Amino acid sequence: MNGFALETWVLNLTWIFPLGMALLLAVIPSGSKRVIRGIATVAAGINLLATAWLTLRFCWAGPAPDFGATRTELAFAVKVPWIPSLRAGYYTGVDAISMFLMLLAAIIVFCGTLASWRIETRVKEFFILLQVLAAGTFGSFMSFDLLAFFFFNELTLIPTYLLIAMFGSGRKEYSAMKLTMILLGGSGLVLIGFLGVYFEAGAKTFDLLELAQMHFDPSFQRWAFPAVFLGFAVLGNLFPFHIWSPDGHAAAPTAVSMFLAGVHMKIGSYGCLRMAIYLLPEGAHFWAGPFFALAVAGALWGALAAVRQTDLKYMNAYSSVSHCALVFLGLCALNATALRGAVLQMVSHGLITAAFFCLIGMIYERTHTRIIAEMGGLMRSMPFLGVAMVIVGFAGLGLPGLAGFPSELNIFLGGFLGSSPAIRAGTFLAIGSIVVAAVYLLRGVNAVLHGPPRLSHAPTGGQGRAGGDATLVEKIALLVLLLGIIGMGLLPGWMVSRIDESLIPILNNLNRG
Amino acid sequence: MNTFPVLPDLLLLATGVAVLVADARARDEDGKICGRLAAIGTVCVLAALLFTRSSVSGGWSTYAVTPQGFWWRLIFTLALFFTQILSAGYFDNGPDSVGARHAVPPQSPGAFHALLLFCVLGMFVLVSARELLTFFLGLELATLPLFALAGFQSRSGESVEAASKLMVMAGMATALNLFGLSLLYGAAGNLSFDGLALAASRPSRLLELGALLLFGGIGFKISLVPLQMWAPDVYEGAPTPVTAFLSVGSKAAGLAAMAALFFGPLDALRLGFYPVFAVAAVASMVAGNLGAMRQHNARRFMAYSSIAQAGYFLLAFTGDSARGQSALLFNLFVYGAATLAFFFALRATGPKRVEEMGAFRDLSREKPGAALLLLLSMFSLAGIPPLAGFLGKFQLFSVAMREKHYALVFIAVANSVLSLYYYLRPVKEAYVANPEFRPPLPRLGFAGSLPLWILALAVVLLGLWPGFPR
Amino acid sequence: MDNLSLYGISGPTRLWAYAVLGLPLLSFLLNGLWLGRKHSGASGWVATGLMGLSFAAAIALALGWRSEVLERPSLFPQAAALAFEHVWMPFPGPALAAKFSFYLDPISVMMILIVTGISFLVHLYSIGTMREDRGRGRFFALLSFFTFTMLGLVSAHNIVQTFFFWELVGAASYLLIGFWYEKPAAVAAGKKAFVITRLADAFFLAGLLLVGLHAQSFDISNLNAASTADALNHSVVVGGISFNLLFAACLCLFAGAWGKSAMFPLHVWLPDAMEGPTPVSALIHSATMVVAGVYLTARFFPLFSACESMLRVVEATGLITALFAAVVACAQTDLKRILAFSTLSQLGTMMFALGLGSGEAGALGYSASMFHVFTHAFFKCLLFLSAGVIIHAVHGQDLKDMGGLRGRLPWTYALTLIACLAIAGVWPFAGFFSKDEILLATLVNGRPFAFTAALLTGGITAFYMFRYFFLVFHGSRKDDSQSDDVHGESAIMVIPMVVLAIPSVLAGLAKGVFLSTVRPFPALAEAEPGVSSGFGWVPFAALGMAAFGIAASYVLYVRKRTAPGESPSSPVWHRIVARKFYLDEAWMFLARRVAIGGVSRPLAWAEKKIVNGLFDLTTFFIRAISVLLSWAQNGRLQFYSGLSLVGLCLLYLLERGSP
Amino acid sequence: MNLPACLLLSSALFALGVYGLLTRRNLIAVLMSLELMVNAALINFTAFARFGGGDATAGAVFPLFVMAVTAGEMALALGIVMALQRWRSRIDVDELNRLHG
Amino acid sequence: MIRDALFYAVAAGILISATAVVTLRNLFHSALALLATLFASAALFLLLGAEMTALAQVLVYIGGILIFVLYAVFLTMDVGSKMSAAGKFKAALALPVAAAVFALLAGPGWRGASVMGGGIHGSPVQEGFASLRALGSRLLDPGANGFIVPFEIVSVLLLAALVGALAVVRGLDGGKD
Repeated sequence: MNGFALETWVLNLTWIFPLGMALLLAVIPSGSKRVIRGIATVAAGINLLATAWLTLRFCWAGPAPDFGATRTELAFAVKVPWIPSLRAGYYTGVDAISMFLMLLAAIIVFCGTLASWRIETRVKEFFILLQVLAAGTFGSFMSFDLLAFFFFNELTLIPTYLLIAMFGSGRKEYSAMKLTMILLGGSGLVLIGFLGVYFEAGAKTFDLLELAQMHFDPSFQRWAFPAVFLGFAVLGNLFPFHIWSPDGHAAAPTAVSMFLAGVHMKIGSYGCLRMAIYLLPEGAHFWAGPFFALAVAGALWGALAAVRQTDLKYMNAYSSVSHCALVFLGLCALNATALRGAVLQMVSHGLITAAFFCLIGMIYERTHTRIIAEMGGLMRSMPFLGVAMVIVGFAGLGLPGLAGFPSELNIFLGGFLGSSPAIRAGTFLAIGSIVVAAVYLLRGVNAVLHGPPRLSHAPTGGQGRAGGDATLVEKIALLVLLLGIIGMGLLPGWMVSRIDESLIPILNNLNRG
Repeated sequence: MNTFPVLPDLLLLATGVAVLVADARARDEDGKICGRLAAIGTVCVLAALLFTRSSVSGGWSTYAVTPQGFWWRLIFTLALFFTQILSAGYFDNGPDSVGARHAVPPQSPGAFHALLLFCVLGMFVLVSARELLTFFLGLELATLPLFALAGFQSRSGESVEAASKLMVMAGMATALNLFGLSLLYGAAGNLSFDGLALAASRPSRLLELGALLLFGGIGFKISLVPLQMWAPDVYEGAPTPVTAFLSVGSKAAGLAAMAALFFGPLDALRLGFYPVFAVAAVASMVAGNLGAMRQHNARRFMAYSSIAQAGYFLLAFTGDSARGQSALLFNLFVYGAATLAFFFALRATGPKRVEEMGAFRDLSREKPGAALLLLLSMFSLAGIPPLAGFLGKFQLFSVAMREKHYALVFIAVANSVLSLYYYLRPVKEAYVANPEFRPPLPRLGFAGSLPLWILALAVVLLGLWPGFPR
Repeated sequence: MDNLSLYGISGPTRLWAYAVLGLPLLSFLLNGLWLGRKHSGASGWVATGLMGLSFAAAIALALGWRSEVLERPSLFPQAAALAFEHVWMPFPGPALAAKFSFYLDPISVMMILIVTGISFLVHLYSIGTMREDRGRGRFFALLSFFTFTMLGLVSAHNIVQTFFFWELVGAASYLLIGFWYEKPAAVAAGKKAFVITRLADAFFLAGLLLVGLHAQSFDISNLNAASTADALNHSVVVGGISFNLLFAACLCLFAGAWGKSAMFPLHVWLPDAMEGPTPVSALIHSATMVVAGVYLTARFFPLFSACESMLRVVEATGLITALFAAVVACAQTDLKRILAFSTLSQLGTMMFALGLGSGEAGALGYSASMFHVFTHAFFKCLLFLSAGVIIHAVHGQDLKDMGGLRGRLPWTYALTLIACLAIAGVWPFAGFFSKDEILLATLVNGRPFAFTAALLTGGITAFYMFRYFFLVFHGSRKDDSQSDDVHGESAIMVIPMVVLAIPSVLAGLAKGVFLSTVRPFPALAEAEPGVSSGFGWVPFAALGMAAFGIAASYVLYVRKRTAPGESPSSPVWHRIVARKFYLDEAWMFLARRVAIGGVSRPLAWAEKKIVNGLFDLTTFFIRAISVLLSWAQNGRLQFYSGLSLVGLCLLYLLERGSP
Repeated sequence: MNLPACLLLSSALFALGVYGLLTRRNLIAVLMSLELMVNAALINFTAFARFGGGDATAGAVFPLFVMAVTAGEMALALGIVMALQRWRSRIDVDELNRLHG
Repeated sequence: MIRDALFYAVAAGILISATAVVTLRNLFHSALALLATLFASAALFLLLGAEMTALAQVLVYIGGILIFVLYAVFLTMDVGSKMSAAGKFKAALALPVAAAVFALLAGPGWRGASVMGGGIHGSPVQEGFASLRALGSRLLDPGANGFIVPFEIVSVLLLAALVGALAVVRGLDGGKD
């Protein structure tokens, strides 16, 4: 293992380190909550810094990846044999897509950790599980071996279930169970697809990049593609497989909602792009139409359903359905612009929805309600949270200058570039979802922040538990997210160029058939 | 004539006899000596196994120690060992469920250990058999003591009921086996596996029927549909260590028998038997998974789980024999570790016979280690990465997938998904449910918690470095 | 498609361009992040100062542009230049990129001057009105933010940039309308404004993407090139419906303008937007943002004029809005709503002028429209500012509660009169000239119906403006008891009004310059003189209508002292007009009953019961089987044995049955 | 007397055993039915040994072992029946249904 | 010919007595019927030329197993008492199952074996294949074809069975005392 660059070590440590921290937390007595919180926060912070550093190295100083027509070099790659009998390897590395998603994950884990400072019961278990969750996510995004990817992806399942069931609210057990079952169902489909790909390729390797060079039989692709794609789409929140998400989000504690909607779903859409479309391009061409239709339906369905929600978390959950549908819209349009838009949308939606869930959690801690009708006039008592919520709301409805806009612009442009009039018409319909987004987001923002203040939860003054504005910790969490949202909204250009490079192999595969 | 390779078998026999002798002599002590003797003997067997690992016996036409056999024997011996640990102290305070009602003097564990040892000896015979008679005797020796073990707490109604049911169903299975063996004999003209293999190369209906009857008879041991129905009742009624042994050791023995026949002399028949294997596998998965959903009794729950797992195991028989055998063995280790882990976690909830899932309630606060073990065990059984259960199932699925049995794999995967629904229930009790008042649980101590950690490590590490069996 | 290369402006002037944009942004950041919370007293002055600097920079920029571009013959006809251009996000495709640019051509320079100038004055004025408001830091931050985004909008040479700032302008408007966020009506109005314009913007976005894709560029000069229209001009069939893509794309683009400029029937948000602070109404909802729609239409005039039916749509929309709003204004009693409808009416006028025709004659309408944008900005802003003083003075904005304020507010009285005369189109005030040009353009383009409607609108405008004027300042005072309480006119509020009054009177002088420089088609500049000959009677007709309107108003409200507002005896048509033809109610019905009740509610139900229900049904089914299995496991040994044997028999059949 | 006849006989005996297994309510009677089934297998072995013409001695040896095993099984069964007797007054298999579900 | 007649007589005896075993309501009678069946089987073995098997049948089965059965019968109930009859429903269900099992087993046996006729693997009749001498040499032969190992194993099995039976019964008395 000698001879790897520092970056490679750091990259692989991003998933090993949280696991180590989880072990460290495990031996700390559960009574010392402050220490536990501190360690968790520092760990998440270190990981964020490490990931940010990696991103910088990747974008500006990293070895320029050589994207030839046939072979893709990953940055910071390492490949060692793992299960020789299956020819599975531990193969990690990053390209732009995974790098940005890792950065997103690091941001959200960090902010989620900060947002969870108010948890008082079973603090130790909470942060251990959160660290495991982080490890699984980082591992997923950096794995370029199908089996290792699957391992890491599933590693997130156990902590997710426990975090919701243990720390959630409302119908937490039902929701946690529903979420776990449906997600596992998706994973099952993925597994079948992976097995199919593996054996179709002669059971020689699980290496994604090698597999991607194989020309699979089109008839095989036609059944394997929907298995892999739908399997991931379940996680990626594609209508009508989204049913796990609203209940799951509503029941989950703040950090987990942030994580689920912000990062976890992205593993799904990432898988759709990286595994399904990359490996099975002809299947993708064959199935793009139906899935595109689902995406359009989801964009409108989620948005319209969000309008009627009374619970803020449900509202945001359905908004996620709508926004994730846009990711799939981009994926199914199968061209450079749309795919890039989809990747951008993954990142931007991750940031936005995490920020929104973060805010909802903070507001809930002060008002003890998430019902929209029971709130009002919070702008006066909590101006910081209020302003943040307005910004996040605007970002959610795709206001230019904030993260949502560049991605939607790319997706819609990509949709119009689509091959058939039906695709273009569908894109046109999907644009309608941004109007509905304005309706429900402004409704939410208005009802919560504006209007006369409600006496029932009038501020009790000061920054603290009961009423007041955000504490320092919460402010940091929100500011990091807002910085991401605004930064990405204003300067998407540098991300775009790197993403375009990373999409080249996928597009090559798509254009091959 | 080299007796060295059968050293473990002989040691096992010697230990069994020694335990009996000790039991007879050490009347006034409470029999701890028997348990210790048995454990020491088992460790010796383990050592001998490892020591003789590479040696292959020859000479007997009836009995042969093969490299493949090493892994089977290892599984049996480990199951035995953990069952012995699990049973330590189990009989000290009298039979468990009735213990509260009647003050019963402690029961001698000598017979218990001896029976276990003989049972494992039977399993050894089973995997070493080279002809049908020895095979049959091994199967019987691996089964007969189980009646007594299941009914060991003969004062407990459940225990005896379990023993009776086991006895009758096993009797029926024996009858089926015998009839099947007779047909095989008829078809082959002799009892040796080689002769049988020769006969199997030109299948006849006689042979097929014989094989099917044996499939049924052996299926009984692995609680395979349609002979699975005894399992829930017996698992629930039997003493907990016996239940653990039934679900690990006995099932492994059944699979060994199945493998000995269908990867052995009847290999040529396997292709034609695919529908039987597939349907039995699917039916077992469905019956086990759906049946487990409503169970509240922990051991009954495990019975259904083991039925479902039997279905997955059967996938190994739908493909290539070398891969199938290796997948089977690997998954047995994995399954065994996870199942034993469950029973150890169950024991950590108290010394008494524990009936309900509620026993796990709030375990995560009182005994985080045991709760973690339970968690790992359940997720491993459900086949969730990165735990060992995933790779186990993955290999089984691969065997079927390699032969392009897509529908079968699809159903198996779907079932595997479904299974998480009930595997989560103990976890939910341990981690999620609200605490209720309970007397504090006894401390396990280092020695008590050591097997827990070993099993936990096995469940995790087997999933990450599945370096055997090759 | 070749990318038209534009003249890049020289260094110093470019710096001015950065300053014009940067100073309001700086003001926003300063106020928003720092001053607004701790030193909100200073925030107004800082913001006003920076805005003044921005205005100065704008003047410098305009001068630079004039000397560098306008007076350079080679560049003259088009008079377009780029101050700077940075790629914001490239797209795959030859020249397809979203860019951040600063475009200088006659109309953008005009808009930059209007926006910075009026913004500066409104900032100054706001120091007075917002003196006692807690949120003044936030107010100035947002006002500066609006100015910045509006400047970004008008200076865009890339349609993505246009859209970018287009949306931001809307957001700023939303925030400023709902500035008093504890006032439910204001908040609701902000949301209404945003959602309705958003609806239009969705089409705008679709349109710009369509057009951009066919032009292979997002640069406006490329979009306006004839080749773009050619590329678009073909039929498309979607779902059995065939339509011309050029028309559809232009319609989508125009939809954006439709919403932003509050054309009928999307106008309903504008009157409600008056719930915001008066300076906001003055800046955003009269002089600048609402004009953006007209500006956008003018921007794409070359493209639109390639499609005759598109121009008809523009014309019809403008005309209907102009007339409709004028009529409705006559029956309103809310001070600011009257002004709002008057704005609508004027916007309609500007709009239809753009749709009069293509080619040379159409260019006349274009110039006239832009000229009206210019003049209207001053007097309408002045009207709003004076209304602000009035409202400030009497703590109310209902005409029914007013009267006889002439004595108390002498400055305001005089300035309002000027503005009213200007808007009524009385010579020699600014409005006369611009309206005159528009009337002329209708005739030149041979659109008598438009001419008649415009003339009628002018008359009605004069009527309701003077109704407003008379009812506020003449007659008797309604609430003497509160007289001590009444605020007077503070200098800081009057000064900006006075400054605005000057161009309200004199802006007509710029007519010559306008008609010669503000041209849509560079190539036709030489053919300009002589078109308006033969229509010398038009100004007199317009003046006559104005005089008639004023006179009617005088008779009704000064002589007869008719009470404004509804009374039981009012005729039905009065009520209908006063209720704005029930269009708000219609929209409400559409939104509440149709969109939410008819679509969203059943959908949410389906989500809950069908989509989720399917999952629950599956679980129920599985549980049912589970119960069945549990029942089969009945503890009976012989049942078990029997079942096992039957199962074995079945397995045998299966084995035999399969090949 | 030939092989098919013997097989037919053993099958019939086995089926009778099955009938008993499924219908007899007394546990001992059930065990007796099982003996019938085992005996059917023994007939098979012997018949195959006699008529099969292969390793006939092996076929004759097998029943001897089976008898031994059955003897052991019966011994165990006796123990369990006694235990059951202690617990239930009648050893009725239909009453062995406390464990179910 | 006589052998055939004898065979059919013995077969009839087996079946009739077996029917009695599974239908008689008196358990003791049932046990006696089993005795008859086993004897008839022994006769069949004799007919088939397997003297040692027949001998073992008489000695081990009848002398050993049946004694266990009778012991159990005596132990558990009054000799004269009747079992409650099998329910009609149960019988109605069991009959088709038994028939199906018969069809399952007899089908291939009938067809397969009749096709093969006598002597599947060589000459059909080998007198003395089950003589004491033949069996003894095979049983105690440690060589290639011997059954010495099973012989050892079955002894362990019997030991285990006895230990098990004792353990169960001893447990009833409350452990060892």
